Amino acid sequence: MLGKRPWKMAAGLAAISLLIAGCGGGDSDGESANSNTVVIGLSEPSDLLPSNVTDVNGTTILSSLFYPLLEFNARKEPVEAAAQSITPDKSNRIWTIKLKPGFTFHNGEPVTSQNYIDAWNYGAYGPNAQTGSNFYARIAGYDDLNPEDPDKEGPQKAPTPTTNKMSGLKAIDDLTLQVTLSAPFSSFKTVLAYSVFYPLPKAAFASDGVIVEGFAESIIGNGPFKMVGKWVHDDKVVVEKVANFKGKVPKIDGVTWKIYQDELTEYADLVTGSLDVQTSIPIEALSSAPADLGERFQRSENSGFDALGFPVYDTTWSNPNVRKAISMAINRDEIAEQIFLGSRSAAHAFVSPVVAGYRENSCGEACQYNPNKAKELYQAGKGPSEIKITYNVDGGHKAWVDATCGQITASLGVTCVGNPVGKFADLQAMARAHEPIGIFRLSWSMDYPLMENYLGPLYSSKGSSNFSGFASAKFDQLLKQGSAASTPAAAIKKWQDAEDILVQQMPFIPLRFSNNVYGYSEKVTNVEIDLFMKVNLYEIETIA
Amino acid sequence: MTDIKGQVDALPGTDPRAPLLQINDLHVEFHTRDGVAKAVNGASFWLNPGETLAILGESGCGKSVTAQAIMGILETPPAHITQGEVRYRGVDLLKLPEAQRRKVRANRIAMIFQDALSALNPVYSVGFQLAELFRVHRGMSRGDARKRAVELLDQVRIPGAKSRVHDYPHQFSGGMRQRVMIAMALALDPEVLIADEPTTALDVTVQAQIMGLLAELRRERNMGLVLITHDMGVVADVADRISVMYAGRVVEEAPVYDIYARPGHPYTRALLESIPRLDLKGQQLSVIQGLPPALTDIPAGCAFHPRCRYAKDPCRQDPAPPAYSIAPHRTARCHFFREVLGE
Amino acid sequence: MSDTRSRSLAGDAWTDLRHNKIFWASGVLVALILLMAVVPSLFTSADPAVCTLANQNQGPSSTAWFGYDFQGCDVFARTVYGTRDSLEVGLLSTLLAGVLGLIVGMAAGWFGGVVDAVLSRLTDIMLGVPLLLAAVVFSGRLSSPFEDGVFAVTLTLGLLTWTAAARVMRSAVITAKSQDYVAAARMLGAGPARLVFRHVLPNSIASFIVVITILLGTNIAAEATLSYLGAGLGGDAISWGLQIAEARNYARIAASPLVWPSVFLAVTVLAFIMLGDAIRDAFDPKLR
Amino acid sequence: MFRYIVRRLLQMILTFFGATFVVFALMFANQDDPIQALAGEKPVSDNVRAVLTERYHLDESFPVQYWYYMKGLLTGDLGRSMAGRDIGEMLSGAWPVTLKLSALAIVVAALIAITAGVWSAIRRGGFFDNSTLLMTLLLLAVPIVVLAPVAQLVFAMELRWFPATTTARAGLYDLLLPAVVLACSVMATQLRVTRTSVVENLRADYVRTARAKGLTPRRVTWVHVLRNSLIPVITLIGVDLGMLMSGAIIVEEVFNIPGVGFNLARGIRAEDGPLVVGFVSVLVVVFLVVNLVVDLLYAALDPRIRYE
Amino acid sequence: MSDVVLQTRSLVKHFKSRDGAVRAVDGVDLQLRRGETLGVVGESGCGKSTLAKLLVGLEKPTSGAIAVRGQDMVRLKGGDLRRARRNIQMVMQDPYTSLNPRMTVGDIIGEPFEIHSDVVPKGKRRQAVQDLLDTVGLNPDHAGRYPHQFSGGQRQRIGIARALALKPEILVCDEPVSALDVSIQAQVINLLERLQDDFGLSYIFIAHDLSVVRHIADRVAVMYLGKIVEQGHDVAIYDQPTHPYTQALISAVPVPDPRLRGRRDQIVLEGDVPSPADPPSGCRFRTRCWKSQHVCGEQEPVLQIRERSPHPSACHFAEVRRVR
Repeated sequence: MLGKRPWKMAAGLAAISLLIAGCGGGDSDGESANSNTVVIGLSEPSDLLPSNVTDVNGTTILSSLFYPLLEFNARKEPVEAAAQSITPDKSNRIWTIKLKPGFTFHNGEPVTSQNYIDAWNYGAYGPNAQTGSNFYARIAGYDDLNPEDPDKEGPQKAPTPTTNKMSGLKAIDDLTLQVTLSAPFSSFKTVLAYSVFYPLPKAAFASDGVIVEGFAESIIGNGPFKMVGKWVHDDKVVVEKVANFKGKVPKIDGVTWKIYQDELTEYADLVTGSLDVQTSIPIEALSSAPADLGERFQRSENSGFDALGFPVYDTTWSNPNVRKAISMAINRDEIAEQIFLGSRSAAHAFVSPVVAGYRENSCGEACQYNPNKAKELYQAGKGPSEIKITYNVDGGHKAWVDATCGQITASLGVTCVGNPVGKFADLQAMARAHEPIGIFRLSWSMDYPLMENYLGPLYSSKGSSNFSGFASAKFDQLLKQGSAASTPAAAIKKWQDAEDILVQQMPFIPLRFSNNVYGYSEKVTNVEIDLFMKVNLYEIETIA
Repeated sequence: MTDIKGQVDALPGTDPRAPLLQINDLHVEFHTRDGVAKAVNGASFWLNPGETLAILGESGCGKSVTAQAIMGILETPPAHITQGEVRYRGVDLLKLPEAQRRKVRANRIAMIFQDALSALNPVYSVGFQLAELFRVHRGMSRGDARKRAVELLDQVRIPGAKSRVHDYPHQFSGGMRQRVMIAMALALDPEVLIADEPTTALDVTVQAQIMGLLAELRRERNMGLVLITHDMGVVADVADRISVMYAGRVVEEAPVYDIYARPGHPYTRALLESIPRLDLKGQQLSVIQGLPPALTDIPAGCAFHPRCRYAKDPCRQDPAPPAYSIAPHRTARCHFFREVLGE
Repeated sequence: MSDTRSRSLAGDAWTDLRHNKIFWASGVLVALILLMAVVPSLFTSADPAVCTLANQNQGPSSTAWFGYDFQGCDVFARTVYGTRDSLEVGLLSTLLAGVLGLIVGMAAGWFGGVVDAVLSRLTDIMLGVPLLLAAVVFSGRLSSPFEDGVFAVTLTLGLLTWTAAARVMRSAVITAKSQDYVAAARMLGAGPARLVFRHVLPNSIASFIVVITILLGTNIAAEATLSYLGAGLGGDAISWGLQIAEARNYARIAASPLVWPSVFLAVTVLAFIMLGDAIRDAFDPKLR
Repeated sequence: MFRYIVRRLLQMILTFFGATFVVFALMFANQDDPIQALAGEKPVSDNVRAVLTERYHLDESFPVQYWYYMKGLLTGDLGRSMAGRDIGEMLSGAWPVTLKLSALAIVVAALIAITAGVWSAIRRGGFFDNSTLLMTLLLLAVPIVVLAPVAQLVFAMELRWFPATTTARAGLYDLLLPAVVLACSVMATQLRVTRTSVVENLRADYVRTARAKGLTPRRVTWVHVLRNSLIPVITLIGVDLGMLMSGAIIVEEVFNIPGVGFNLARGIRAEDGPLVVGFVSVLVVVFLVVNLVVDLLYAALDPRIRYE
Repeated sequence: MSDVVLQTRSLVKHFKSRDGAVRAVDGVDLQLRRGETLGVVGESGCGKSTLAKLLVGLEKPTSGAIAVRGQDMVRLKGGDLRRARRNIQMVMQDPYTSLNPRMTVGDIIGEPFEIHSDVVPKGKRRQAVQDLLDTVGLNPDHAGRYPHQFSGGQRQRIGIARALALKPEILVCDEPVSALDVSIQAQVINLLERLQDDFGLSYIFIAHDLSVVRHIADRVAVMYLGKIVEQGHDVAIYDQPTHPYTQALISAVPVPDPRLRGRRDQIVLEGDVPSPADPPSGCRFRTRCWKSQHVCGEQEPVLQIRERSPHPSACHFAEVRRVR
């Protein structure tokens, strides 16, 4: 009877739940066994479809699966990879890309120029909402695929585009691709190294402009490695070497991209040997890293740039001298050394040293620590007696913000507190809404090595990451002129002029450039991390 | 059943001529927050096979503690047996190692308790609790033990024993539960049964059933029965001899007929008088003034003296009155037992 | 001795407590902690907000007893000053949780039936709401007028931690309301208010007090968890939780900034739990 | 009994809807800019924003959003996360490991708590009792944010007894360290309750009977007393199991376990309404089922309890 | 009429339970006169405690009427009910649980004055409490103590003092001495008798101890399974019981006289009391009755004076039998 022996049921239920919990126990990861493969740590990428990938994790994984049109050599110069040549016409508007022959996708399809056109059109098509779509914006016809919403974020829907093909893309033949830009851009070649410009095989498309369901889970690329199995979310992506790869051939047989939620956790695995490479060791672990890793703890430069921004729309901060005073009140070296333990270096310019056109100390006296001068300027400019620095708590910024505040307090004799918000989006929303946000933090890392990639998004009046409200017509114009300049050198000249405007206005104050601080296990050698925080997969080797 | 008994080793030093059970000058103290509570202060009595000894007294007089001391189930601490002997067939149980002591329990001396509902483990079937005895003490198989359990339930006249063996204590009525308790106590065929207020929680009609059953079983097995109770009526019906306890001492000991006819201690006398009686209807009941003493603060001399109408100076001073032999087989701890008897 | 003077349970409890060593020990400790919260400057002359990177991770010295932390702040000063916000969060959130738990538990236990069913389901739902979610919501919505986030964190913890107290209270009330003395009072004509507040409540509060004092401890500690999750205190707040959340990252370099706030927290929790035990015992006349 | 279960299941449905509503409301209140949250610090173009806003009904009012969600839910569609992943799949990926982890944690906690609780109850006032009291209070005071990394540091990185991290496919041994850390958060109360309960039961009359039966102290304690004492402990374990499943956020992060807590944290931070509501709803259901099982276990432990 | 202070008519109380209605009290008619003690005896489960609760209003009757001095208690509401209730108070069985352990004795006894604030003016309450303590034979100085500091008998006195505070005419005593020791029991019984004389109280005295009831009661009602099976003056019930149940009950009471051992007419009943949720048809005692015949299952015997029963008895075969 059911009623008489309820415990039997309960016991049964309990047993079942224990079974569920207990069974299916553990296959251990055998990846780091004696094979010629490496385990590299990163975080869960938001996506793996190239046009929808803008985060470093996604691009890192994609770099193993795809072979880019071009890449950068040690001197940061573009070098053709999958492309035979990339040449502009005289106006720098029409670019002709010739592909090297013989490349195939992992499924055997030959790589043709149409593969590139299909992929880019998909990425640019507005309704597909690809996060990398901005990168195609210079291509003619992009606007047709992204008609303007008449009331921005209002109730009306954006009109459906009339076409899903950019007029600026043309396949001359199987291996030749012609790209027409909507405006001249002498540095367009540099841009093409970015991951959104990877091709997609025919197999990726279910029909015209529609990606096969689940394609992102098992990407088919044209790179030196192909995926083994599917993307195991929050766990790993396994790739193995492609046989007879036509391009540069890596020395390892495969990579397990192991996904971590937390860098300290990742570091624990690195130390215990469960992980071969950690590209970014968190500051919390830096002080013990030399002892833990010895020679296997390394540094190299990367493109990261940290700054503080002022809400220039707020009258409190409208005086450039006050902004300059804050800048001079900060001892960048001390923070770089003591808080970041050398994982950052003091910045005295508005663009990273990794790009052509960088001038050391372009910021001049405004970025030099000078508490006395700072105080003078601050008092003269009637700066506020209370300062807050808004930052997002999820990024580990508290330590340096507190230290910075400490320095400002010490230098200027004002109160300074950190103002944490949940995440960067909150900070951004506050800035957009012109809420009293105070000084706020900002970081940038480049997508392609051009000064413009720093200046445009951060400081131009329509810059996608310009939250300060800074708008200078002259700056915008110089930027435009730079892009339209006939040679990269001429472009750089204009951009440097633009940077000088920033030095006068100081809507942002440069703080630090970042460095890769990475470590690797005893199993691997020749580990290099590039400007984009990616492991150089062609150089890394395992020790037998 | 005797064949099973043979499996229990005889205790070393057993003297077949000694009384079945003899308690000598037993002292038990409890260490509490309020001080040392002297629960038993020199209790002495004996028991012969086939005899029923009633230990009579009000709550807190130490009768239950005495019983538990005999069984060796007092919680120590807080309880401490500071002095005295508990001799079973001449062997002082208090000096036995715990392992041997354990074998005496249930095998030789068994006990039943007042409230069978709480004395039985609520979460095991009565069958389990009965069978447990055979499994632990006799090493029987599960099935055999279960069979014996059914037999036992039959012996204590539980109808439908075979099916009821699976039932839990709460599914039995009060009387039936007490029968289960009795079955449990008699399972290993002990020679002494201590029944601590076995019927207090029961209705009179059920009480009659249980007392009848107990008497019958005692006769059948020639057991010695120690009946602990406060009910003078029940005692009059079944006891051979009576020990009256007050404040941890046996104040009077006598054959049952004598004690009802002529109590030898003022306390016994007062107890008898306070029972409502037909001929006194409409009158005030005779009462014992005051309260029993706190065990932490027992009066000097005769512990009963503050409530005693015979009390004179010697009663108020130590030492307490000795056990005067007032008649053959009768003792009373009262300096003035003659006055009490003579009135 | 004559005790004809009309006495109250509270008065008697106090008389009893005066002779209780544990009460005095924990009471003095709690008083000290409270004093530290109210007037931290009595305990240290250092300014906890002044941090000099030059002192980073320096060991204990006569000026800074517990040494300096990663930011070069005086760990002792910060621990002392951290008492205030930690206690504020702990006490206020426990107060809120206590009041909610008391009301819900009493209502569910006393009324039974539909009220009980609804409130019990509500308790279930609350148990399912992740702490982090509520913390994020409240810190996002409420922190602006109260910059340091004490209000938001308090509200979060208070609103999410009352369930245990409510459950305990409910079962205690159910037990207490079926007692004979409640029936006796009802028979005398006592109204529901009297029955609840005079008879049921005093007799069901004991285990509630225990749960609440433990909750106080866990809530002070939970502030650390929230800080770690990024939904804790902010602004110029100094608290043990923040200290712990930060210092745990550098535990391998300098343990002192992690150890001391943890010790303070543990001692505080211990003191309150002991105090709670003593008070509970004092309000039980049987234990006197 | 059957009717009781049916009634409980019906209540469960109501609770389930209540929970989805509350959580959805909280998520709605928390909604600032999930699209930007998704993109991190990189800018989002207006077009992408517009499309995603429409896809996830982000510009709709609360009732409409809730309606869309419930409509999907009732047709068995848990929706997609903001990152475009199928929430049903995410659930089935995250639940097993969390269940395993929390079950292991509960087993560890219960084993230790019950053993130590019984021990200190038997020897109350003794050294063991007092030191466990102190230990449990310390455990209570040290937050898991400290405990987890310290345990990882000591037992994984220094002593190398356990792996430093695990994965979704972790075996029981791999999960042991995080489970122990998790267990610490609930062990203290369980131990206290066990102790109190055993102390109470040791005073019970049936213990006297058991001893009068000549049973060994061990048998009296572990057979007779324990089962009676377990009832309040079981209740607590039920509640704790629910708390462990949702409260594993930190442990899951530190030990890199992609379970429920981790997904919840991610969803909350990303303002990912459907994701969070999906996870919490399942959480509540599991919690209620656990409670039901606990109640049935009561009846198993105590034959006096019968449900109607 | 004026002599009757309490009267019940067809009083019924059914409790809902899993197995249907439990008929705890199933049609009870009682009358209590001024200054009289009505003893109600019966074994556990017979409904006597439920009856007590019904009388003092702790339970609402399923049907029937309770009249206190002619006023129907069941219909009264609000202030009238509260005032009427003062007239009938109860002394509870268990002196350990019926006193709030967290209130002082003074507060416990004074509580009725706080509830019915018009009875004694505020300033005089303390005095009134001390008077009450004195009345029940407790030291008035002990008003500040807590219940656990008193012995069982003293606590029962506290319970009595509380019940007396509102100067009721009727006291329902539900097993007031069954938890007490013999010597203490006598003290409490004496106290109750003295109070009855002093204040002209009427008692409903519920007990399972027949000797106590016999000592104190003027009239006795015997209950079995929710019904009164026999009723009459104490002498009639004890010396000339006519209902088999009464006879069995009385015969089972042990007599404190060893000389009578084996000489008494002892009727040992078989089996247990049937469940009140499913009582036997007809006469409820028939399942255990040695006189039971076919008619007993068919027809329920009415409580009335019968041919061979000079007082009301609910047995078809009522007949006097001396059982001691």
